[in-house]
Formats: sequence, C-alpha cells, structure tokens
Amino acid sequence: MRRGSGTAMKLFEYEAKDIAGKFGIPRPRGVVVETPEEARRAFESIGGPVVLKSQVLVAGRGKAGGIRFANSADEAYSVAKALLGSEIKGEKVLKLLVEEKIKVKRELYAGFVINRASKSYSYLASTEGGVDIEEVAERSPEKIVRGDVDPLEGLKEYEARYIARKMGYRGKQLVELGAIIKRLYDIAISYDGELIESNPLVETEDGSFVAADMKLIIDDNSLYRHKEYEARAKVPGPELTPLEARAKAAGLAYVDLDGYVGIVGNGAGLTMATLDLVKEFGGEPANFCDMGGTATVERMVEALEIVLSNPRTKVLLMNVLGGIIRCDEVARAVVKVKEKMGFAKPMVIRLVGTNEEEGKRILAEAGISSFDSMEEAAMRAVEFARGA
Amino acid sequence: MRRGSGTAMKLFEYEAKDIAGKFGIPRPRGVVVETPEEARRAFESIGGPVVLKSQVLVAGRGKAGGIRFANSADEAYSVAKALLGSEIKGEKVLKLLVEEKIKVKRELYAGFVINRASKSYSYLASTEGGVDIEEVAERSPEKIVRGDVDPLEGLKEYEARYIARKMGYRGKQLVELGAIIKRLYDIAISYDGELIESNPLVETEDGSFVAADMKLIIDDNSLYRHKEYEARAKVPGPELTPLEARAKAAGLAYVDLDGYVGIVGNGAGLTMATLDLVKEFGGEPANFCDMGGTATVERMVEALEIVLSNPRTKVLLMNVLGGIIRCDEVARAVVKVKEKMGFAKPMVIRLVGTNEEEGKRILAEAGISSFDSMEEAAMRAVEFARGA
Amino acid sequence: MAVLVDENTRVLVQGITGRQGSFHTRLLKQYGTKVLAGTSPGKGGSEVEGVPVYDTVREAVEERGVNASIVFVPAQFTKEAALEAIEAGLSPIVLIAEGVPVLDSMYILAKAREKGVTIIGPNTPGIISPGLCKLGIMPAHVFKKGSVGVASRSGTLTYEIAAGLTRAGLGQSTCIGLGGDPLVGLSFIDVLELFRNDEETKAVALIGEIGGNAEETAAEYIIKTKYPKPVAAYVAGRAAPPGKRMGHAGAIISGRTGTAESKLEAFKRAGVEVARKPSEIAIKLKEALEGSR
Amino acid sequence: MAVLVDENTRVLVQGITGRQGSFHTRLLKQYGTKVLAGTSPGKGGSEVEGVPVYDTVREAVEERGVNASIVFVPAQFTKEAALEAIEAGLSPIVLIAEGVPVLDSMYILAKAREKGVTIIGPNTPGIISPGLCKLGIMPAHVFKKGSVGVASRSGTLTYEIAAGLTRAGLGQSTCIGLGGDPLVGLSFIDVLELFRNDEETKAVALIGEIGGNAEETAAEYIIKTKYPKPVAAYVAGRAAPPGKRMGHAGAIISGRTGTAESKLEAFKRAGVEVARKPSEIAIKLKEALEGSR
Repeated sequence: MRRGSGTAMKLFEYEAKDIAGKFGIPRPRGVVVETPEEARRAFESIGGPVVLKSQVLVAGRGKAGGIRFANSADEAYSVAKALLGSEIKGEKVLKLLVEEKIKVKRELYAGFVINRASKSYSYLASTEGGVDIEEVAERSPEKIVRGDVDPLEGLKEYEARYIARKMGYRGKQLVELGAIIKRLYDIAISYDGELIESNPLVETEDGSFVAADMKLIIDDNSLYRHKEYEARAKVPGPELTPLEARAKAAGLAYVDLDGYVGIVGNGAGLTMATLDLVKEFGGEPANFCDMGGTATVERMVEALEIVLSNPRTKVLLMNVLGGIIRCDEVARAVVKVKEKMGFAKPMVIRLVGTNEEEGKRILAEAGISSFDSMEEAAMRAVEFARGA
Repeated sequence: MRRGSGTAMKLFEYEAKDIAGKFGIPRPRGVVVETPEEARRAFESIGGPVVLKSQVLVAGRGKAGGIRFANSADEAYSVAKALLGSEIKGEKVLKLLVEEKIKVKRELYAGFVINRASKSYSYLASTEGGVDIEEVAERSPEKIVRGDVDPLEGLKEYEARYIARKMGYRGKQLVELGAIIKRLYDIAISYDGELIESNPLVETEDGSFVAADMKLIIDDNSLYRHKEYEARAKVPGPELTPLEARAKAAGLAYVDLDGYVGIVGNGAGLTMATLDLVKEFGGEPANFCDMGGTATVERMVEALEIVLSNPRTKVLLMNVLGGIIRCDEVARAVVKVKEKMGFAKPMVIRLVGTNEEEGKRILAEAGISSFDSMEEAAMRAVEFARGA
Repeated sequence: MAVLVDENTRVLVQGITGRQGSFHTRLLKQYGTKVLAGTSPGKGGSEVEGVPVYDTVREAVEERGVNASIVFVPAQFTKEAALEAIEAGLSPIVLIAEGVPVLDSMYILAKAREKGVTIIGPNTPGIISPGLCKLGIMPAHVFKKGSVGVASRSGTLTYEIAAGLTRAGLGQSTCIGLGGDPLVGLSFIDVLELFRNDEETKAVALIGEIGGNAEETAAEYIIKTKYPKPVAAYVAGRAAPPGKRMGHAGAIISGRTGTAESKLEAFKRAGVEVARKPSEIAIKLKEALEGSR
Repeated sequence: MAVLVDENTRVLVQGITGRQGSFHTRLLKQYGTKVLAGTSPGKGGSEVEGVPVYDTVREAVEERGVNASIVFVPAQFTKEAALEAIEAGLSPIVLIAEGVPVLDSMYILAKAREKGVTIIGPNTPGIISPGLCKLGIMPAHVFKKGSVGVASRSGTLTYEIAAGLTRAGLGQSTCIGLGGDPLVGLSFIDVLELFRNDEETKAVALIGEIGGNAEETAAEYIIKTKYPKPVAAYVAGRAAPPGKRMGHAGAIISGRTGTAESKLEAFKRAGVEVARKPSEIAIKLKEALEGSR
C-alpha cells in the first residue's frame, strides 16, 4: 500500500514544457544545458538574447537569482557557470533551460487546480500574470476568471474560448488562447495533474501567446499510470531531508520537524493529534511519523529506527491504537529495536486495542512501561524530554 | 459535401482481424497470401492443417466454396491455386487468409451494431454462433443475450462480464470472454463501426476463445478520421457496377437497377418517389440517381450523362423541385448534355421551384417540353419508354 | 399554436459566418424568424445580415436570450456545436449537416436526452410553423399556415407534399423534417405525440421511406393510443432494392428490415390512410377532415 | 434510527475474495451486518465466509437484493468497482482503499452525484451505526449505541474519540469516516444535515484535520442554519508545518489555506465546543447534553 509522502510529484519546468510542446502549446525555443559550454552553444543556436533559467523544484527561484539573461554567447557561458552547481534555497542547480528572450506585451495567468469543495478541476485565468495569482485574486478579484469543469463532461473547446473571451480577447487571439487553455486542461487530465499552470503565459508584441513558464504537479497516487515519472518519484527529491528520504523509501509517512520529541503513531489523524498534545504540554515534536493502519513488524521497526536515529530526538513517544495492527506485534517491534539500538533514548509507549494484554506483557518483560491514555503518555514524554 | 453512396466501408476479414489483434483479441495464427507458393510457405510456417479463406467482401463465401481446408503444403498450394483468381458471387479473389485450423468445442457469436430505435450500440451475443444470427434470434430468442450500451457511459468491463455470464460462462472463461466482448466494443468506438462481429467466435477444446472470423463495417461518414481507410474508400469496390463507380467518384448517390427508365432527381426522398411512380405506372426504373439538394451545374451534367450512358436507359425522367438548386441552372445543364450527347434518348423533365419560368423558357428554346406535375412526368416517361 | 417553434422562438444561428449560414440567415429573417444572434468562434463582435455574432453560445444566451438554434457548421464540427447548444439548454436544435458520423449523432442525441433538449436532424431541412417561425432551409413559399401537421424523413419530397397540401387548401400547423440519417433526434412517435397535444393540428401527414422501422413503431403507437386525429402516410422506396443506400444514409433495406411493404402494411393495419402517390396525401387528408366535420 | 446504514442495510462486499475483503467479511458478519453477497470477477459461484460470490454487481442485486456496498479492491481498481456499484444504484458505497488517484475519485464522485448515490471515502474506515450495522473496518468494540453522531476525516483518531465517548457513557447513533483524501464523498455539511434530521442523534462530534476548508464551511453552515444540536469539534494538526502532507493525502496546508488555527477559529465563531485534546470531546458533549436537558 502506498502511503502519502511529504511531497507531491512536481515536474521541472523543462519537463512540463516538453509536455506542453507535445500538446501543441507554443513555448519559447529553448535548450536544456548542463555545462557552460552547452549554454554557449545554446545561445548560438538560438541566435539572440536568451534567458537562463535554473531548473529547481523550490519556489521563488526568480527572486533568489536563479533566472538571468545573457546578450552574448560569452555572457551565456559565464552566467551558466555561475548558476550551475549553485544552490537555490538549498537545492543544487544541475540543469539550466536556455531560452530565447520573448518580447512581452502582457503577462497572463492560466491554470487548473483540483478544487476540494467543488470536487472538480477549477480553472483560473487572469490578464495579470507573472505574479502570485492568489495575491491577485485577493487584491483584484475582478481580474480573475474562474469556474469549475464538470468532471463527467470535461472542458470543452467552447468553454475554453469563453474563458479567453472573459479575459477580453477576440478574433484570432481568442481562438488561440482558447486552444491553449483547452490543452492545459488536456494535459491535466492526461497526466493526473493536481495543478497545472502557465505563469506567465505571455502575450507577445505580435499578438500571439507563448507559455513562458509552466508548472505541472502530478498526483503521486497516479504514478503507476505515468511510468516515465514513476521511477524518478522513487528517488528522493532534493527537497527531502535524509530521514524523510529513508522513510519515503520504506513507505512511511514521515516529516522532519524542529523539536525533540520523536513521535510514531498509527493513523494520520492519531499521529497528528499526538504531535498536538506534545505541543499542548509544552513540548516540541521532532517529527511526524505515521506507520499506517496496517503496518508489518518490519515497517514498525523501520519507523522506530528512523525516529530514534534523528539526533534531535531526545525521547520517543509511540502511540498505537491497535485495530488491524496487533499490540503484541507492536511490542515485539519495540523490543527488537531496543535490543538493536540500545536504550540510549527513553521510550514512552501508549498501547491499546487488539491483543493489548499480550503487548503490555511483552513490554513489561523488556522493562518498558506503557500507558493506556495517549494524553498521559504525551505528558510523560514531554517531562522525560525536559529531564533529559 | 459527401453524399451517401450505395455501400458502406466494409473491411476484409484479414484487415478486421489485424485490428482485433492490435486490441488484444485472440485470433488464429495466419498469413495473407496472394500466390499459391506463398500459401505453401504459409502452411509450412503454421506447421499443421490450415484453412484457406478467400478475402472477398460479398456475403456467403463459405457456401460459395470460398473457404477450404488443406492438410499438406502441396494441398495448400493447389487449393490456393484454385481459389486465387476465381470469382465468388462476381467478386474476384485476390488474397487468401491462410490460418491454423482451430479445434472447435463450440461456436459463439458476439457483436455490436448501431440500433436506430435505441439510438445506441446494441450488443448481441449467443452460444449458437457460426450461423446467421438473425435466424437464431428468430428461432431461439432464449439463446440470444442482447442489450443496449449507454452512449454517454460506454460499455464497461463489468457489463461485458455480465454478458459472458449470461452466456453461461464462469471463472477464467468469463473473464476472458468478457475482455473480448469489451474489446470488440472498443474497436467499434475507435473505428466508428456500424457493425462489428465475430462469427464464429470459437471456444476451443482447451477452453480459450479465438475470433475465427471477424467483420467490421466502418461508417463512411467517419472516414476523415480513419485516414488509413479513407483512400481505399475512394477506390470503387468490386461490388459496384462501372456506372455506380463513376457516380461515386462524382459524389452522386447512384444505384443501378434492372429497368429502362433512367431517373435523376434532387433529394433522396423525391428521387425514390419518382422511381415508385414509374413502377406505379407500369414502368421499370433503370437506376436511382439523387443529385442532392445543392448540386452544381457540373454535377447535374455528370448525373445526366451517367444516366443517359446506361445502355438500358430508353428514356430519361428528370424530377427537380428547385429550392437552393435553381431551375434555370437545371435547364442549362440539360441543354448542355443534349448538345453534347445528341438527342438519342427522349427526355422528360419535371421542373418547378426557384427560377421556374426562366428554366422552362430555356428548355422550350431547346425544344424540350417540361411538366409541372411529377406524376404526369412519370406517366409520360413510361409511355415514351414503351413506345421506344 | 404550433409545435416546437412559434413566434416566441428566439433563434441562434451557429456557424452564421459561413456561406450556408449567412445565406439562410437572410432567408430566415425574410420569413420573419426572430434571428437574434449568431456564433462563429473568433468572429465575435461582427455582424451578419444585421445579426450580432458571438464567439460562444453562452454569450449569445446571456446577451440576447436565444432559446433555439439552427446549426450550419460542417458535419465534422456538428458534434461540438450541438453539445455547446445542448449545454446552453437551447431547444429545439436543428442540425442541418449531412454526413455527420453516426457515433457523433449517437453522443449528441444521448446528451440531449439527458438534458431534456429536442434535436431535429441531423441531415434535415429543419422545421417550419408557417407564418410563425421557420427554422430550416426549406423553400418557404410552398408552406401555408393551417391545420395539418407534417413529419418527414425527406427534404424535397416534403416540399412536394406540402405544396400539394397548400394547393388543396390545406395549410400546415408545423412541418418537421426528421432527418435522413439512421440516427435522428425525433421519431414519428415523438412528433405524433406533439401533434396530439396541439389544438391547432387537426390531421397528420407522415412521409416515410425505406430503412429502419420508425414507420412500423409509429403504426403500433397509433393503434395502441387510439390516435385521435386522422393520419395519412406516404412511404418512398417501394422500387428500392435491398442492401443499397438510396441517397440518405438511413434509407437502406437491411436483410428483411426496412422494406416499404412492411411499412405500408403496418400503416394500413393502424388505419392510416396510405398514399401510393405523393399527391394522394392531400386528397386523403381532405376527405378525412371533411368526413370528420 | 441512525443515518445511512441500519438494520435494513443489505450489504455487498466488492473484492470479497481478496485478503482484506475476506478478513473483514468475517468481522462484518460477526458484528451482525447483513452481508448478503460478494463480488469478484471470475470467482462467481464460490463462497467466502458463507457469503455467495458473484461475478458482477448486477447479479448480486438481482439475486440477493443488496442495497449498499463496501469496496475492498485495490486503489487502482476502485474506480471501476465504484462505477459498477453506482450504476447498480447501491447506496451508500464505502471506498476503503487509500491511494486512489484523485482524478478517479473526481469521476466517481461526479457520477455518484448524478445518480443520487452516497459515497463514503475513499481512504475511509467506513461507517458504523452501533448495534445495527457496521460497514467498515473499524474495531467494533469501541463503539456503543447511543445518541452522538460522529463525523471524522481520520481513522484511528476516530476510534480514540469514540472510545472516549463510550467510556463516558455517550453512545453513538452513527459514526462516519469521511476519508483522508482531498476529494471524498461526504462533507461535514452533508453529515450535519443527516444528523439534523435524525431523531436519535442528540449531539454531533466533528473530527477534522488540516487541509482544505471543510471545517470552515461546516462552521458557516452551523451559523447559517442555526444548527439545533450541540456540536463539539477536534481538529488535528496544530503542530503541522505548511506544505507537507501529514500522512493523509488531504492533510496539507497549502499557502494560507487549511491551517488548524483557521478551522478552530471558525468553529469557535460558530459556537462549536472546541476540544484541545481528543478526550475533551466527550467531556464537552456530556456537559452540553446535560445542560440541554
């Protein structure tokens, strides 16, 4: 069973643009490069001013200096040299997308996102693009065209044209922009997009439209039908900490936090509530770790080892409400880890549910005390941590 | 504008089976051959008893001797020699499909057809296949499983399994047969099938299913989205007479008949009614020829020439109720044809509607009389033909 | 009264900027049909024959309150145009194009059924309620306001028969071309149902042809419902051979199904006056109407 | 009474021959749920835990009259199974699987809406009306028949809170796991509406978590409708950082949307009793119910 991980499957700009190109969305001419020399050749093949864009997954690369221009092959070389290998918000730049510089008349926004309330895709479009669209929506809602797409019908070409019309376009531009909007939707459907957007979608000086930037986030539950990205999804991305990466590989839902109470629970809600209780009692959680409702002994052991190996963790708080998971198996997993890792860090175990007595007996034999109440356990864990 | 022609776009068995194979429907191992020598090699590659099936579009090739068996390479050679180049119901055999002989446990029928009443695909399936399914439906309706497919939903895998269940299958067979039925539907949808059927669909001795025969008729109005068959559709098939082929190339709806009154009309219903009137008055129509409601002068001329060049035609009866077609243009077309072909055959023209007076004047100047009533015109045409 | 279209029909012309669309917009307006808007993607803001053009149906509905549509786009694009009109709730929607792929028609008709919208066609001359509204491409002068409801699978043959009715002094309440395709929106039964409930309609003419069994099911319906108005029918194609399409995609005898004989016999069994010549329709209906007075 | 499932619920188990399906069929039957049929394509004719297995839902409906379903097939096949159940008109349909692609859920939910069918989940422990019917995978012993309606986005946390209610002498009318995915069939509002009309339900417990704005809209609904029954709420995830999925696919703070603070404040504004610890739900509801006597 797949477990939700800390991140979704975000594509690099150049990957999203390759898909856009396949679907017939106009994009700037461009080349992906990995060396300054390639950047120089890219400039020459494009034959004019270029923009060099760091291919990273973190947001805000522009403000962080990850997007720069070059007016000559030499400049392209030196800019590429500066960008490649640098870090943007902690993410190393391994590739650049070198593109022709577009003559911008206006920057637009167009995108589709899963809407929880309407249980459908919502479209969002605006003639004020190139900026944070949520800000535009808040500041100038009249500049936003939005609506829902009937999931059974899909977005029709004529609805896409209606959106273009509401953005104020007519004639050939309306038809072209409508086609781009329709294709964005087609990509969303084809790639199980949680979010797809072109921001900015540029209206050029000659009146045509070019997707100057593209973002596509794939629903990671759908990756089995997108084999080309499935393998990459298994490789931990640069946005994961080492422990998060290890947990992901083990199929655990794990998030690193800044505190010192290591937490393992079964079930997302119960685990979140355990974190909340730790905070409530004045402690700080070191992590979120949900083993899931059906974890095997191996997975429990892995969860415990990951949490205990976090140097920030001063105390382990485990909260299990056994249902399908049996308390005796949980207890055995705890004892196993204790034996393997030694008793360096104190463990506070809350254990109720299926085979509860057997589980408690096993823990008691190993000299580990357990609690019935998760609140008591959380309080004790915070006390331990403070004492430690 | 495309006009309905005398035939639909029927695929050869081997073509339909190639599609079936692409969609994952099991088919007998087989090779298409065009010479006896190829048939010999086909036998050798298949390595066992084979069936040689004449690839013709006319129905009833089996009874006409177009399907024969061979137990040796030499026999395959000689059977192929006999079949290739022979004629089956007037259609020349150019290709044979040489296939392994299947060990038949039971012959089934499965197919989808456009149902005018329900305005949807209807499925039809039976454990009594290999025979005329309409006869089975009449004789033993309890042996037929039938139903409609919701056009907005399409046929679901589970519906296909329900059909297989109703045919009496269980277990692995139910799943396999269901999958075949679903794929037949998928082909129908993908290829704009007016009719798709496998008859017989064979249950083999080992309990698996093989499409021993396949039939697929494509809606010719959809051929623009099936480019691979579009070109072939333009080549007149062997089922067309020379005049039908010429009319088809001209975009005319034309059907050759056995009588002697040549008929040209505008509009299918009006033209059919003209034929009916000729019969009503004791005559026999030589053809059906509908120029359509918007014919150009060129098309009218072509229609007239085709009908007049039919050696059976003793008299021409033209029936035009001008709407978008203007009577003066019709008259000019008639005069043009008369001048070009001479006045070998009498012409009876009924002409009313837009620019009627002008049209009649033109005819009168050319010495051709015209009628207001189609019934009067039809009666006169029959009289002429009898007198001729 | 009349059925489906009348003086309250506010018409949209889809594909108004095309050759056929603009030509017929002129004729429709000449006839007095309230053509309030047209659509043509990318041509929004322009005018055709004084009719404002919009890029989308939705705008035409929002700004002009149209409630019915006639679609002149080519067969390949009819599906998209029809779906746009269906989604906007326009009804009836007249699909003129010949050669619409049958799977497209199937989808259009199913979607229309779901949304409760009436489709006329495809491959139809349209519908006319003489004197009130013409939503089609028929030559208007052969029709006259009156009390005969006409439903037909044919085009020119309908004009022929309507002209005959008019000459005989029998005007028409509404004439509907069902369409010559195998799958069309309205059946004879649907139309009989409409005419039954229309006070103005005193008699009905059905113009059938070979192919399918729409005439047979209509005959059954007439028997089953003891249809209260006189009906006369003409069926074209008695001289047609089996297995050949006679001009219309739907006019084909398949196996034993769809022969003129079968249809004529069914009509006779149902007590329908059967005309052997187109001109007899007017004669038979005149007799029936005079007899029923 | 209870909502959605009760003693008249005739249950189908889809995917009954699988490990999870057969295991829970035993538990459901032990609880007294009327499990009348199971499905598993190709396994028709066999039995699981004494329950007859069919190849298709349609057969199970025809032969056993089932009217609700619990679906144990893996996430990849949940769409097909759910659509089969929806088409057969079963309701509610409980989708257990975690990891259903969100586009699949979107389609399932839209289709269910169209057909008027209730979906619970995906990624849900299911629903239980204690003493009447369990249609889920929850440990039954923590629940007791009574008058508190519970709706939750969580699994184990629900058991925790239900156990607390039971210990405090507060039984439950119905407990519904809405599901931990971004798109699920029932919202808090839907469930509040059901509980409002259920006589047996005297008070409601809502168990929310970060992500989305289902809690905020529920709070608005409570204000707008002057909700007549006491409501207490717990929201998990106050300690969660933004931008990270906390176990559930739906538990993520996106930008400024979906924080626990926002939800807690909304509930407070709506007069909902907000619990800071899971155990407080029972205390607050007990007070409210005693106060209202």
